[in-house]
Amino acid sequence: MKAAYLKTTALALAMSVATTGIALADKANDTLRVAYTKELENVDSYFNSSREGVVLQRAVWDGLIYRDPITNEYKGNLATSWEWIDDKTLELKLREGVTFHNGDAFDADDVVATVNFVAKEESGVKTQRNVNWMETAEKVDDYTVRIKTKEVFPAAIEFLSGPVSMYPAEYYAEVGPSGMGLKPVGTGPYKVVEVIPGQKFVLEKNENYHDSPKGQPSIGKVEIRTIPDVNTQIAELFSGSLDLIWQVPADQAEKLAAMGDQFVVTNESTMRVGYLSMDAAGRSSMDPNPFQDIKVRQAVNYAIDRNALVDNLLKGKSKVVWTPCFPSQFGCDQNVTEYPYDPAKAKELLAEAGYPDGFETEFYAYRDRDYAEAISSYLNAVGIKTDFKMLQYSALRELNMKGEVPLSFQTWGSYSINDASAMVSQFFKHGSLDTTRDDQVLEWLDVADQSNDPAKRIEYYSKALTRIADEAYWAPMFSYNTNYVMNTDVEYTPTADEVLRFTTMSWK
Amino acid sequence: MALQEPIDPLLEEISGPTPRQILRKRVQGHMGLLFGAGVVLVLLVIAILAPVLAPHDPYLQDLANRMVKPVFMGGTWEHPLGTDHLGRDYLSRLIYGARVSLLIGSVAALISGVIGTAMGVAAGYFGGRVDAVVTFLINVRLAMPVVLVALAVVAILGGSLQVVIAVLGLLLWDRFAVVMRASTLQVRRREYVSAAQAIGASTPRVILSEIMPNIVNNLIVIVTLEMAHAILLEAALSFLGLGVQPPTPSWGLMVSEGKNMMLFEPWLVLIPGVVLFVLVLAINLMGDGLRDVTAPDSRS
Amino acid sequence: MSHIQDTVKPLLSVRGLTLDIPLASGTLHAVRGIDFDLHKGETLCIVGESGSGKSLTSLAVMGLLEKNIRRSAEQLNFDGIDLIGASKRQMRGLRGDRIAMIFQEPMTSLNPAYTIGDQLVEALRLHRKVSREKARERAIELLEKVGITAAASRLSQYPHQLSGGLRQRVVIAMALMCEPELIIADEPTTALDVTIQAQILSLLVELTKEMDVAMILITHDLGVVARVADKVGVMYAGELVETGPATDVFGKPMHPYTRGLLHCIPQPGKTKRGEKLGTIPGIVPSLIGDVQGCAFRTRCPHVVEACRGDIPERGQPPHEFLCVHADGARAAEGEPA
Amino acid sequence: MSAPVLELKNVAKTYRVKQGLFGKPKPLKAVNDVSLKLERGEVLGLVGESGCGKSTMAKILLGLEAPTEGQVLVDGDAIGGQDRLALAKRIQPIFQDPYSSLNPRKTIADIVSLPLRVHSIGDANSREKAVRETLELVGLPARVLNTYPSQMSGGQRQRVAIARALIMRPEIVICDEPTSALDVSVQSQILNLLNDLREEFGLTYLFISHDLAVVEHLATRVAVMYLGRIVEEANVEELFATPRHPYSRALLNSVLTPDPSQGVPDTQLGAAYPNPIAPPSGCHFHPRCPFAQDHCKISTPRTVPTNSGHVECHLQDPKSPMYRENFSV
Amino acid sequence: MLPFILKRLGLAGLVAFTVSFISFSLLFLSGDPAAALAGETASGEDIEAIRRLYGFDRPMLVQYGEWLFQALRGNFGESYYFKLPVSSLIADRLSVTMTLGVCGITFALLTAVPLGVAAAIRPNSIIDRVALFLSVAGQAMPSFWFGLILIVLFGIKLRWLPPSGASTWQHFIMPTIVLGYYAMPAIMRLTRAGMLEVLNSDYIRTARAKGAGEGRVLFKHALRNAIIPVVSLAAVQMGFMLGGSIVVESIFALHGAGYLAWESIARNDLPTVQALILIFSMFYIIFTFLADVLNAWLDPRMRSS
Repeated sequence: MKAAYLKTTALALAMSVATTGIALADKANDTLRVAYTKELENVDSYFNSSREGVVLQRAVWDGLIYRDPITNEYKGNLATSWEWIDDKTLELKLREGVTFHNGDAFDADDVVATVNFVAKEESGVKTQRNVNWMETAEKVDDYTVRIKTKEVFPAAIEFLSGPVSMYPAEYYAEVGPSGMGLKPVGTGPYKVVEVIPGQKFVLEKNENYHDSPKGQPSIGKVEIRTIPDVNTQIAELFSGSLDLIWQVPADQAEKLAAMGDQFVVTNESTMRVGYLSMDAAGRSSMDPNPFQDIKVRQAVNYAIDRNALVDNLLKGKSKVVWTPCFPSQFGCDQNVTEYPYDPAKAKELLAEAGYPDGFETEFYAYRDRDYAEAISSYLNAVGIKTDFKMLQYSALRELNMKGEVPLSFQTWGSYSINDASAMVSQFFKHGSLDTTRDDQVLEWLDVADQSNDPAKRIEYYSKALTRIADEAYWAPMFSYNTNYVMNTDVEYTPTADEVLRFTTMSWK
Repeated sequence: MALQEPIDPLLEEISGPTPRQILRKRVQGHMGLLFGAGVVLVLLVIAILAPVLAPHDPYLQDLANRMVKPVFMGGTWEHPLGTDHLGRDYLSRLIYGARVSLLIGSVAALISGVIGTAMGVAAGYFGGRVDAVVTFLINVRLAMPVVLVALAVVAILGGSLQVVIAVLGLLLWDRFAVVMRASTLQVRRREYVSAAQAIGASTPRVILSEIMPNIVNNLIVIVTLEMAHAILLEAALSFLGLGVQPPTPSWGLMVSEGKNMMLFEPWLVLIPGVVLFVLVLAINLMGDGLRDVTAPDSRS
Repeated sequence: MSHIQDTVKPLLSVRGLTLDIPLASGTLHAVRGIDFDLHKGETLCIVGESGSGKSLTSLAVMGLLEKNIRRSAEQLNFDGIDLIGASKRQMRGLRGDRIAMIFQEPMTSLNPAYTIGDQLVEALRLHRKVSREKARERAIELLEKVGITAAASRLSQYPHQLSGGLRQRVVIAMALMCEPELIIADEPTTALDVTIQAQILSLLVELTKEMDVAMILITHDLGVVARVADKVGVMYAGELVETGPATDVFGKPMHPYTRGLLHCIPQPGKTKRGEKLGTIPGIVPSLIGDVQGCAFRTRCPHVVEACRGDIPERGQPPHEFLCVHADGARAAEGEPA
Repeated sequence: MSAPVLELKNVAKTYRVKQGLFGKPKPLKAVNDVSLKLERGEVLGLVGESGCGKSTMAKILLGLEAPTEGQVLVDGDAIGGQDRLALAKRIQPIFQDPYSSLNPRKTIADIVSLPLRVHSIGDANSREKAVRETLELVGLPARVLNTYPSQMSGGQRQRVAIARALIMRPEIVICDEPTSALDVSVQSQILNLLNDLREEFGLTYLFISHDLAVVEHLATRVAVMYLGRIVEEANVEELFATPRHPYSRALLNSVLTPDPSQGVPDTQLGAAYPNPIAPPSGCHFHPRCPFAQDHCKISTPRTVPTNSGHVECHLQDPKSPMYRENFSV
Repeated sequence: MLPFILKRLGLAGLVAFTVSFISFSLLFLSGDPAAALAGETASGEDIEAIRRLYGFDRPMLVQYGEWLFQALRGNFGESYYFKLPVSSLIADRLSVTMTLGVCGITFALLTAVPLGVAAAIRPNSIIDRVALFLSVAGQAMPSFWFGLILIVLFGIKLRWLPPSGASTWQHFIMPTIVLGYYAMPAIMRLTRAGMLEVLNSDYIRTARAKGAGEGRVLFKHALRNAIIPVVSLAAVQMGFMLGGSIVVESIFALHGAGYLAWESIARNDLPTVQALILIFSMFYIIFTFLADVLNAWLDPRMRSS
């Protein structure tokens, strides 16, 4: 590292002191330069839980199935066809002639090894939910495998087309997750040629990429640097040393868009939903606990001008949301009670609940300080005085599990899984994060989650969602969006699932 | 009874200026001190009178009028310094922010001052084992990376005004201890201390009435410097997102919040940054000035 | 106060040396027109209380005054060189070579960062083209001369490793490195114990006689003056109020101040044990602003109205004094005229 | 005969001194087995070179340092048994440097009245009266009450220090080089004042000085100190007339009287003052003594009584092989 | 000299031990690392399992003892976040921080010492006043703000320097200035004060009385003595600087140890934070130790004792 730095220093000195060393747009070198905001803990997609990791995962590896992000249609990727043999067994036919980046051929052994490894809890896959529905995989022949699920699991196809990607069996057995993190090997459209953990990744086009529904990569090289500060990212964009940045906050994106033809700014919705969670179950130490009173919860719902938040802060393709799930998710019925902005009514309800002068409560958040601040300002306006506390996610989560959080602003991204169970079932089934503990809701959600019948699922999700809204257990706020800013050399249309797809990028 | 005739010509000299007069004269001739103290005083008055002076409620948001430009950049007098990212009046937040900065600075300096002075004076006065322990503690404290430890603790306890003040107060006592120890050592060697001890004065009396008055000038200087230090550190913590929590208007937080739009609306960063700079500059000038005017032998 | 002792040209000739220090509250007339001559091999002691301007006088001769002090003189002549008009370069050439200086504090007048040897050799190598070895030899020779044993091994020692007395010997050796013609010693023994003081003084006297060096010795100690001086200058409030050969000044002190000083000190054998000592009431007047008349008049028992006016020079060279009283009021004190 | 007003019995003070910054601490016997008696009204002059232990003695007598061994008795009572307050009423100090011995932040009235306030004597009015009286006593007018030390000259400050020492009417005053920081013309005023006050109040002085002329003038008895030990003690007349210890003689020799007929004396003290941490063997003085012989290097001299005091020297000890009858050096 | 070094080393070790204990206790209070480890989707049982797996359920002293034992062998455990050994993680990042620290202190010394000397030679002159203003302003300038302003000015408006990253020497210019400027005022003041004091000392007068020229007096006699305390201060500042590089690294997107520290705090990555606190304090301790040795070497009074 030091030697490399010294070398570059010497090189730079040798080249010339006069040139300022700023490289201009790198279309000429066929290298796309992208910024990450977050340091990625491990490139091995099973051992990171961040959006950035998902982006790399989609570029470096392939899943068995592929969901078209625009049509939402499932297509074969490493598998060519699949079929439920019984409620809990899925049989897949694999694509032949696919090779990993290291030259190993892909076959059923790789699928079996991958699934059996990740499904084991001891393997320590970071996001257990992505894999723990699988029991085992078994080889039928070289290009046929069966995956058994633990329970009836209707969302299996969705998961197989998302987070579950296939690893080379021998290589992975040899190097393990940390080796995979440093020298990733997959079948994907791009292969990783350089990893400096947390700092830099360099991807190169996989010339031998199979005939995948992802399409063939066009740009030769992708260089990803971690730049934590958005300003610095924008500064680098200005100075021409970045070609694409994403997750740009709305205000900056707006300004960049206003700069005319210098940059292309695109906005896309994401599945992330922001919401207020209230201690309806009365687990916190507040006494009396106002949130146990439905009138107070309704008051909170009425107190906030969601439209103003969306119009002025989130902007773009964000929408006001009334459900504890993202509207496009399967089963996320939108026909529920809405609480339009009505501060007078909020005050009235508070008075009826016995709080004519409002009350004081702790208010937690872990991200989007400005949104939380704006929300707390609305709450203050109707008399709910907030003691605002911004915590690290893990700290807030810990408090949450202990049930010590009376009121919090949180978000949930559902891992881009287009199914209501990815959100509502996560929070209303009496888990440690359930702040409501409604038995009726639990019952309905159990039915919905464990059925393979779409109509029945819709019916029961709808029941649960209606009750949640009527009881005002949460105050769902809005959905998020993402801004992508590119320089004009780059051609790319982002998708709604907040995943950068290098394969669909090209030079103009 | 007079054994000696009063020697009058000799006493002409006693008409010389009293220490207080000398001090006044030095203060009057010290531009840095006057400027520094003046600015601090003005900001103090502003902080105290914030409810009267602020044109708007600093917490009142108006999402429809976000980041209105200040009047000198084409804004209106409705918001002379514009509004922030939630449409709150920037001038009002700046005025209330003075309260936060001065409060943090003074209370943190007070806490660390009490700790550091007690340790330093004890070490300097008693010497020996007490001194060894205090010196060791000072070394330990100096070896702890302040920003890192403060960040870690604030991250753990959650940022609130009280936590930030307490953390800074508990971390910044080193300079007090070092300087008070050195000053006490110096003063302790003076013969008037021996004289007071020989007279029979108790240890607390010797410390409070003979030593403290002679090191209090150094103490005041360190108080100002540490105040400035605490204000800057709070700003840095807030900037890194682990300081005072919103919606409390702290200047560091304002820089941090404005930072996102720095490239497009630089005034969001410049205004609180400049005010912060001026306050810290003024406190430092005041501290330097106090050191100059109270230095025992700096008769120019 | 001019006197022509003989036809030999003096080594150092000072006429009307005046030093003014501008202060916020006015100009401090620290030294007010003093005259003296010093011949080769002679020792002049300037004695006075603190603030009398004696140290400034010595620094004025060396050209080492602080920048803010204004120096003027009708004549400040060293061996035909006009020191007032001399360039900085010329002064540097003189200092350490032909005029050397010994300071009061042996503890602080040596640079703690360099060895004794380095510091001894420095002056010689600055002024003479000598090899390092030759300079070292000379240093060893001089260290032995000032009574330091194992001189060669001392060269590599640092000042802090020597006691005060030894350091002052090193300083003296340092002053002698270039065989100067004039040594200015500013209170060279004040910081030392009485026993060491005697040793250092006898060393100085011996060396100056042996090497035929002229010396100006500044002190507040009348005992030192009496034992060391050929000539004495008594300084008060920036003026030399009495000058003359040591035997004359001590044998027949003319100025009331000189007599007052001598009465103040208990002298074993002379003063009766336990009896009241003589005093000089009052303190030295402020020299800020215009000083008119005799500065001693505020403390003089023989003050008359005329003391406010111009004060005539009295006495015959070489013993002269400044007083309105022709006999310096000796008669008034019942002393033989 | 009543008990002496001040008596030291085998007093010793040992410090542990670090050699250099990080060396092992070594014992330094600053005061080594000192016995002294002081009768009421006496002035004991304590002389010696710097580092001989004079100031440590002063500190022990003032109760600022506890002796490692031995006893200090005031009017027959051991100091250790008395509390500091009671002791302070009887023993008061006057220090060397009047610029350092007065708290610059206090007015003269505060400084002089401090002993009264510490001992809770009288009320504000009576204290002020006492301060005025005492100031008058030392020749300072009452208008200095509200001035600060920085406004005064050295002599005036030393008068204030004397006033502070006397306001409680102590029996014993420890004068630690009270005039060495003063000009000659002021020194004589202070010496006269001290002498007058002693006569007026029957005070007993321990007068520490390096100036033998001053000691001879003021003292009734003289103790000569060398490396922590009193090597000779005698009446002032006897000591100055017939010094018995070679060191006393060297000290007397080095006094420079303003007599131009005499040259600079030869003290015959060869080497410099030895390092007190590693004192020479045998008689500590032997490396500098012109009379020293091999015996002095080995054998420590005994204390031998003289006409009016005692001396520690082989030359004076009849039992020593070096004894010389009727020898005064 | 050797006993001095050994004693000093022993003391340094004790300081390091105390610091590590304090920081360990602090972080122990930080609540449940198991929850942080488990991630967003873990259930309560998962977290319990992790707690037992990592031994978080044991008493603090036991955990500390084990940590210390491992740390003494160079093993700081595995980062919760990166799943990599903390030691290798930090080793990777330190070079940037060290480069930055060395550049910063060099910049500070190269500006502050000449400025301090110039100011001391002519007190109250224009140079003195400019130097004083720079130092007062320097102390008052929030470094994050200064950094942002530099980026806007030189990175974007003028485009002279790259705004972020660490790939060429140009990338280090702005961070060096921001970091170095932080240490400059103290060094300058100390140099000035030291020179003033030394220039008023007797031995300088002695040197002048020997006929030494002004240059010789200033640089041979004065600076040599005035620089001794500056060495210590520079070492202390260097120690502070490494700890204070957090802000600078986060602004300029330098992936150094400071930035790692900030991120690790945010991620509750305790082993990394703990190791970094220890390593930063070790740096301070080592630098002050080296400064003491250097001082002892520079100052004969200390050398010979």
